[in-house]
Amino acid sequence: MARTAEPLLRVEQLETQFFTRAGVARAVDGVSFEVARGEVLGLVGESGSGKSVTGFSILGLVDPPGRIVGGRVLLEGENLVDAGERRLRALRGNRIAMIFQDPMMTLNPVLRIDTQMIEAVRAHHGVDRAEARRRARDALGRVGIPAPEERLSAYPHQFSGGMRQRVAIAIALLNEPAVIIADEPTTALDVTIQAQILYEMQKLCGESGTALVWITHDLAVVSGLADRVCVMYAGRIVESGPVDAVLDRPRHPYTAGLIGSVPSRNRRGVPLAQIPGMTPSLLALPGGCAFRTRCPNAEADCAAEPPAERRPEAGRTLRCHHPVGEAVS
Amino acid sequence: MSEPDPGLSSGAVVAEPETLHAPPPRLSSPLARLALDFCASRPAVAGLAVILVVAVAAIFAPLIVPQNPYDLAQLDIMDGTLPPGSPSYAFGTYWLGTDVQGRDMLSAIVYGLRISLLVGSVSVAFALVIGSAVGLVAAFFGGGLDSLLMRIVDIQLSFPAILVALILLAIFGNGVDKVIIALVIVQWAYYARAVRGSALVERRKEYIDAAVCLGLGTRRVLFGHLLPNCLPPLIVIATVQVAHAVALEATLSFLGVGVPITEPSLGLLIANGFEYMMSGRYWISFFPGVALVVVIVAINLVGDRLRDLLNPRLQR
Amino acid sequence: MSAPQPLLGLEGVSKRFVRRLDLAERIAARLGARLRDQVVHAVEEVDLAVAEGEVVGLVGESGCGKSTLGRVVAGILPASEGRLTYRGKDITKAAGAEAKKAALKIQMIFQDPFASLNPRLKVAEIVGEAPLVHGLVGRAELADYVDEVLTSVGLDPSYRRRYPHQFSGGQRQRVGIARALAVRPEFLVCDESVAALDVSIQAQVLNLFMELRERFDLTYLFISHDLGVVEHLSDRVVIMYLGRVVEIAPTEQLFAGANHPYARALLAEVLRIDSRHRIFKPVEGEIPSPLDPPPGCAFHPRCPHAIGRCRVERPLLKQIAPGRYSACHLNDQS
Amino acid sequence: ALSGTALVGTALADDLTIGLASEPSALDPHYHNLTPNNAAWQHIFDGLISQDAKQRLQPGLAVAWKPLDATTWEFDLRKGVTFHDGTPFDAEDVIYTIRRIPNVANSPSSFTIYTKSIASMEAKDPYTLIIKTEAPRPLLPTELSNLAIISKETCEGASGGDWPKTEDFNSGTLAVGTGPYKFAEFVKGDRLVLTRNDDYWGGKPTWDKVTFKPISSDGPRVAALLSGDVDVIDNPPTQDLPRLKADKNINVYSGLSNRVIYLHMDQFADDTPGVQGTNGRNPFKDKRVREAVSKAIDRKAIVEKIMGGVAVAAEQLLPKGMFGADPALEVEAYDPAGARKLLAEAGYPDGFKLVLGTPNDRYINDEKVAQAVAQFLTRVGIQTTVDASTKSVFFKRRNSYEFSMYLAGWGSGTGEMSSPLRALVATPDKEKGYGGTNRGRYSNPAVDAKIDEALQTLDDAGREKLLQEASDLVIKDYGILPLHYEVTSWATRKGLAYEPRTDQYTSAMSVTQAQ
Amino acid sequence: MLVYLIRRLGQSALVLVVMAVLVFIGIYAIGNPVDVLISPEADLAEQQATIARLGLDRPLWEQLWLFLVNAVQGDLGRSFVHGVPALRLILERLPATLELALVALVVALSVGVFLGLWAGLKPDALLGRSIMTGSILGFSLPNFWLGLMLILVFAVLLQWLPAGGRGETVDLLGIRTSLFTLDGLSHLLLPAITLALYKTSLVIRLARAGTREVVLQDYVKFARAKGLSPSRVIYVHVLKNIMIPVVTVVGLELGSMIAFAVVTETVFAWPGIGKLLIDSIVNLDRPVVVAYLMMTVFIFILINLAVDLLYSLLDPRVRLSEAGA
Ligand SMILES: Nc1ncnc2c1ncn2[C@@H]1O[C@H](COP(=O)(O)OP(=O)(O)OP(=O)(O)O)[C@@H](O)[C@H]1O
Ligand SMILES: Nc1ncnc2c1ncn2[C@@H]1O[C@H](COP(=O)(O)OP(=O)(O)OP(=O)(O)O)[C@@H](O)[C@H]1O
Ligand SMILES: [Mg+2]
Ligand SMILES: [Mg+2]
Ligand code: NI
Repeated sequence: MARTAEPLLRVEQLETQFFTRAGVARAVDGVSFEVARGEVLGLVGESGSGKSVTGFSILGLVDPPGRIVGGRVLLEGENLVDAGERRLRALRGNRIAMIFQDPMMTLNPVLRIDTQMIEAVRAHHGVDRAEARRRARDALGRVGIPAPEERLSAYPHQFSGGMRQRVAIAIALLNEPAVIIADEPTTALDVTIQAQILYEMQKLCGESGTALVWITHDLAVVSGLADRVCVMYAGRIVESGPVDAVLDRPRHPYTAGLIGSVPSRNRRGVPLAQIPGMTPSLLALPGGCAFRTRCPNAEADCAAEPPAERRPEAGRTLRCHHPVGEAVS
Repeated sequence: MSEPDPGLSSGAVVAEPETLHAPPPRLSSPLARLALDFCASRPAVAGLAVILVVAVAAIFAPLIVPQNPYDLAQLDIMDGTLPPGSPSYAFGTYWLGTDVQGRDMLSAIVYGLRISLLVGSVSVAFALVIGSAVGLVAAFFGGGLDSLLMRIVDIQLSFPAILVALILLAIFGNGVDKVIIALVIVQWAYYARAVRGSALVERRKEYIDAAVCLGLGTRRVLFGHLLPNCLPPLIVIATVQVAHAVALEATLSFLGVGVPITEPSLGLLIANGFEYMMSGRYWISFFPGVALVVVIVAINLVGDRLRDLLNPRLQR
Repeated sequence: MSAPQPLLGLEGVSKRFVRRLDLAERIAARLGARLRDQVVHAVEEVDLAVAEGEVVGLVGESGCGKSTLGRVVAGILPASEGRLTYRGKDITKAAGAEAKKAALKIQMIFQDPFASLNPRLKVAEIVGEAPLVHGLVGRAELADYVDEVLTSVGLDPSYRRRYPHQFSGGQRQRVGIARALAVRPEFLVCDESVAALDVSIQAQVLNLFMELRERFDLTYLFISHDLGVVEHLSDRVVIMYLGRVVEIAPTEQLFAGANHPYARALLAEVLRIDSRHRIFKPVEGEIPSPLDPPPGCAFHPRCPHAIGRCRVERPLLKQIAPGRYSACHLNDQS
Repeated sequence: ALSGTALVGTALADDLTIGLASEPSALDPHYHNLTPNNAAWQHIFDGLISQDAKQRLQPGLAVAWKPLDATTWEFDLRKGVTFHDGTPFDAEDVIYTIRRIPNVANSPSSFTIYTKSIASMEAKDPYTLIIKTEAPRPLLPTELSNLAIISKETCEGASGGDWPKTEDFNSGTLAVGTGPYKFAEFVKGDRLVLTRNDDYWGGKPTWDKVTFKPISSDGPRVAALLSGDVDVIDNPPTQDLPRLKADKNINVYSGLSNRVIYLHMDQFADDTPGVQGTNGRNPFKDKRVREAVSKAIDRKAIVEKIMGGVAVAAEQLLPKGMFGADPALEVEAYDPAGARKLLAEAGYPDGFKLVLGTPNDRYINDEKVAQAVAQFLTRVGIQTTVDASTKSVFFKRRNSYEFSMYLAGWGSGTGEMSSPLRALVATPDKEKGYGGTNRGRYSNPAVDAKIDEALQTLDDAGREKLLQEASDLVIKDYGILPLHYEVTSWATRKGLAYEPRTDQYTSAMSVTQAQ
Repeated sequence: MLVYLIRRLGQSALVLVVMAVLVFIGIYAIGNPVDVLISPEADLAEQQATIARLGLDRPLWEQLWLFLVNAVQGDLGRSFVHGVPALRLILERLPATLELALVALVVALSVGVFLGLWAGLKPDALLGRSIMTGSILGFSLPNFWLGLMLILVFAVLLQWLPAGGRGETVDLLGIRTSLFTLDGLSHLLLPAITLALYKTSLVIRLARAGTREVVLQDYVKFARAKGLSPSRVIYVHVLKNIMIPVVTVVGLELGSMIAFAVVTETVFAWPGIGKLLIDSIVNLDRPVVVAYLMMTVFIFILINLAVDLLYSLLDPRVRLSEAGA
């Protein structure tokens, strides 16, 4: 929760597009945010809003037909978008690591855990196998896997989902990265297991000061874990700010709608607030503000031009012509 | 071989992202969509065109070609082994030459295609029906019946088609009908296994549960819901199998255990002509060979495209 | 909630999945290999009564047998043991025409919006097939009937000629609901019916469920692992652990304070949007395999309060207060 | 090793590689009475008497022989001959050989047919052998020429049991003869290698080393010759002959064989299976129909087009010039009009339907010839379909009289006329061993009588006359319809010559360096 | 493992018996081998004697029973034609066929996996598409036709390679092989290519399909996210995964390669068991045909066993003890 002046990771006007047969999908469209040492940034949004692509873009892992078409990704001051593949490879898994959603799929099923861990160490550090293996064992221990020495020579399928996610986290932590991007790592897990993972992450990042970008569609997870939150809709960050501020006083109608549609104790039995319509296809976004077709506050000017980013208060950003709680013109 | 680790599949029920958007309402019926996607591949369309042309030519062979090569009265050995383009007394020209019996090669090829395609498609059709019935029953009822049927399939498949066909035909003797029977015997098990495989997958899907829950009868569930959804992989196999069957028939005829010499299929034409290959009378063997290869390639091109289109794992 | 006759009654319902040894394995077993029939105790001795008009939430972690129980209730799977009654009638083996009719009154809404619709049928066929087969409507009125059902779940009747792939997840879920509603059920088993949907869509579908309940006097067995959803919707909550019911309580009471240690742990882990910057303190361990559940109380290996008795004796589901049941030895102590 | 290719031919000129269409099934000379086997053993072993390229009898291990009376023969044996292993040859070896013949285990086709007339044998001295037969046996010398003489000293007890085993011949241990070449290596399906026997009694053999390679497919066999893999091939496919002849690097040698290809017709059953449209009559019992069939077939066209000119139209069952062939008979002229007329006379103006049986892997172009025959018959109104099957199936069906007309061939093992007559047209008679292959069940007492008489006649001239008369009777009665005599061909690379043999044997002894 | 063995053995024994009985009866139905074998000059008595000598005079069931009893003791009978034990005959020829099949397999695997991987990594590139189209062609060319064309071009027209037969062999541990002589290899080349082409196409498609599927998997992306080099990702993470289907299918195809050698051996006059089979069928040499089939089944069983073992090595998710679970 300590915030220093220089952010570890700064994303500026990132734009990633998919050039498909059906047209160009602007999966990430001018996304900017920054994460400081030891900070946890929550990136929320519904399915298809571009969260994962943002994560992949930061690591330079966007595959054709996708391409980063603009913006900068500054990791400790170095622009990753311009860095060559070789440089990126040196940074990936070393200074910046990523964890994926599906624990069943992130580990190669035919390679032993130690192989997959040792190669991650040796890709970045010229240590011998024994040393790499020792580090791997320590990492497993740190994420709370009992009997790490024995588990090292197991295959992924011999682990449960939660355990596998721990292994993935251990791999991400192996080289003590500055930033970890976690793409919905607990979505596929049970409540009790999710809590275990969140616990480990919180502890480890707190200890090492690793900055964490936590991608999720679950506002509750963000509220429990993150310091700051960015809300994405159709490839853009529509609102961002400290968790308390955004969740308690949402300014964007979409954020407000999202919060309203979460079933909770105080609204038992009452119909939930619902956002009408559905997430638009990225290939056929409405002009102007992408949310206007579902927005209760929408007016003529919403169709005219996309709202620019503004800073309604310190530490918050907002993209909306008619935010919640502002007098209707 | 065991089925995939159940632990793997159970956790992986995660929605794919793009499906949660409203897909643009395009062509409605799955068939129309398939047709449109199919046409996106030029080789496949070319293949289909070839198949259609060949099929039409084969069906209407008597109307198209100048000679009935199976009618001995129309042959004259004095016209034997004439090179392509030689004049014929009976009709215009032997465009592709003649074989040793004085058969017009063009006519012989078209009639041969007829036999090849007949053998291919009929054997596949029978094998398909038998195999899918067995596979469906095995998958749906499971248990001992399933084990029994699948053991039979295993045994059948543990023997290479060519050997089984060879032995069968050695026993049966030559004949189109016998070739078809032999091909059905060597092929049905593929379908049984394929149908069972996909039926097992489909059966676990919730729409089958829904149908059961709605009280629809077993037969309805089996044939109305389960079978249609097991068909796509089957179509692919069937298409490719036709090519396979044509090639197998040709091979068997080449080895001398296929169709009778008086009604030569493409394979037999090639076999007969091969003896003349070295002596420079290439046309007796070469043209049927080209025809055979073209047909098989065309079928495979179509099958390949269908495989791409119908394979859910590659659908993106 | 003590109606004289429950709409649905479950008495000692168990469901086991048995994989018997085949011939080769039996021979191997003879020869001394350690092989035996594998039995998954998916659902064990569940007693439950659901009153008419009630919404019962069924929660538990993955693999604890929620779906299996739901399927048994919906008649998709036969129970291995125990009795199911509907309006007092035994429907365990839906043999007679009447039992079949009763079984039809219980319908199921599924989790996967993709796999639960037959991709080869148009919406009109998906919705209209069963009512036609069962003679609920004639062929002539079918089209109108389908339109009516579609409208009632909030779908435009003009969608009737479309195929499932042309819908979004939320819309498909509505088609699934329409399919169930078309046979005029009284009881809906909803198995994770909103789990695969986005929050905003999930809210739409949840609202639809509540609306339909009012309109058609439906009774729900609502299966979910999302306690928030269950809390929002249900009157009573049933908590399962490893195939067994560990606690049944009215929603308010449960969320005010659960009795069973597992239920308590589960509730503690629920993340809420209003609980910021939490320090997580998770339950240790994972759910054991249903292939060989621990003896005694199945939760004892993970339970912080476990006593010696928990290890050997299985606690029974006992009433601890009116309408509240719990299966924990600790209740006997105080 | 390969012999030299055509390019380096002269450098290794003393090695010879021969591509065989069919390989011997064993090197045991008494195991299987089959052309490839017999051809093979001729290299390693000698017979008591040998047959030259025209199958005339020549002195072999016996320098002379003569009948002492009707049932007694005396043979003078060659002196100073040794087997390859050095053991000397004498009369005991011949007696041992003949006694072994019935004792070859598992023999699929035994040589006993050549020895069963022998009643007793006696070595008057080591080089004089007396053989007594049960009845007069003019063909005894011919029959004995089919037996390879093995060494008693070498073979006796060599295989443990009473008689030497076939395996030991195949492995080479007992493949020890007096012949021009010695066994070197035998790999079934792959090669048979022989080396020169420098001590051969008949003079130094031409080749240092002879390798036989079985290449059963026609195309590859020709290709192997063209590419220089082999120096000689047998049975080059007829369709390739024009090309091979045109190739200046290749020589082709052809010679008439003793094999006739014929059509046989069911002349026995009333309700014959392969004929339809005759109201249940068997048309072939009518000589006019048989004659019509004969006239309908253009034998010259078949020889020309199907056989590629490499055959000779046949007028009887053995080519003219061979012992017992009637020089007066002529090839039936092609006369479709006459055939139609005869058919009408016989009561079949619209012809009938006929199934023509033929093997498809037995004789040169057998199936194609049958098709051509069918074509000709169809043209005169006998609508004919060809029913071709592999030889095994064909023989089974033929032997159970499933065909009303079939195509087959007959090679005269003895090289004279009694062989085809006895087998093909004599009335079937188990006792006398007549009509073994007469599956048309033709029966003509006059013919039978002539054959009987001939087989009692030791006097060659008298016997030949009787055989010629018998042949004449059969042919004029259209009891069997000869089509053509096969011509056997060999192709060699340039620089080699091959002397064709009527018995169709492929032999290294027939290959000589061309001048 | 025990279960697995029992299952395999049981099944194999069943296949063997069923096959033996069927073929036995089948060949009995075709005809009498004596008709083919015996000299036409032989008279009836002689024929009878031969039939008795070969044991063909006994009733079928008795022959069958005798055969089965002997077979259990490892005696598959003697060839009617060659007079030697059928098994020995087959074992003599087997190395040639195995050599051919193995070389073809190696060609198919190495070329196929390489091209398939390539095409799978760049599915839309021109080369990738060409590889696929080429593989369809390879799929489609009937074995015998391809062989004929190769002979025509390379042996007859160009005269670069021999048209058939097996070249010079050397003894290696008592087995003849032509792998170590230039002449042997030159004879081996064309038949091996003929036999390999179909399987190469198969492997290309398997490898390509596998690659396309695997590269989309999260674990590949995760491997890249770890900062691994592309070659490590491709040759360790991707390759190992695609080898699973490739090995399974190709292993089983080795069996069918041995079977298809029947055609190739006929075309190229390769002295292997395939040609022996054809000859034996033609000659109704029943012991050899039955023994051949038994042998093939046996080889199949061995191959299956090897493939299963390899499979469980490659794919740790499959343990033999669980096979069939
Ligand atoms: N390979 C691709 N080709 C074309 N479009 C793509 C591709 N990958 C992603 N997209 C598009 O980019 C958009 C953003 O996808 P992304 O995976 O980032 O969503 P997300 O927010 O992570 O969703 P989820 O919560 O489901 O993971 C989607 O609309 C998707 O259709
Ligand atoms: N058809 C089946 N055969 C064998 N075992 C089964 C079958 N169906 C379910 N099971 C097992 O029964 C147990 C309970 O499964 P069930 O699907 O009811 O769990 P669940 O509570 O619905 O889990 P989830 O939350 O993951 O849906 C699991 O261990 C499962 O593996
Ligand atoms: Mg994502
Ligand atoms: Mg479930
Ligand atoms: Ni195949």
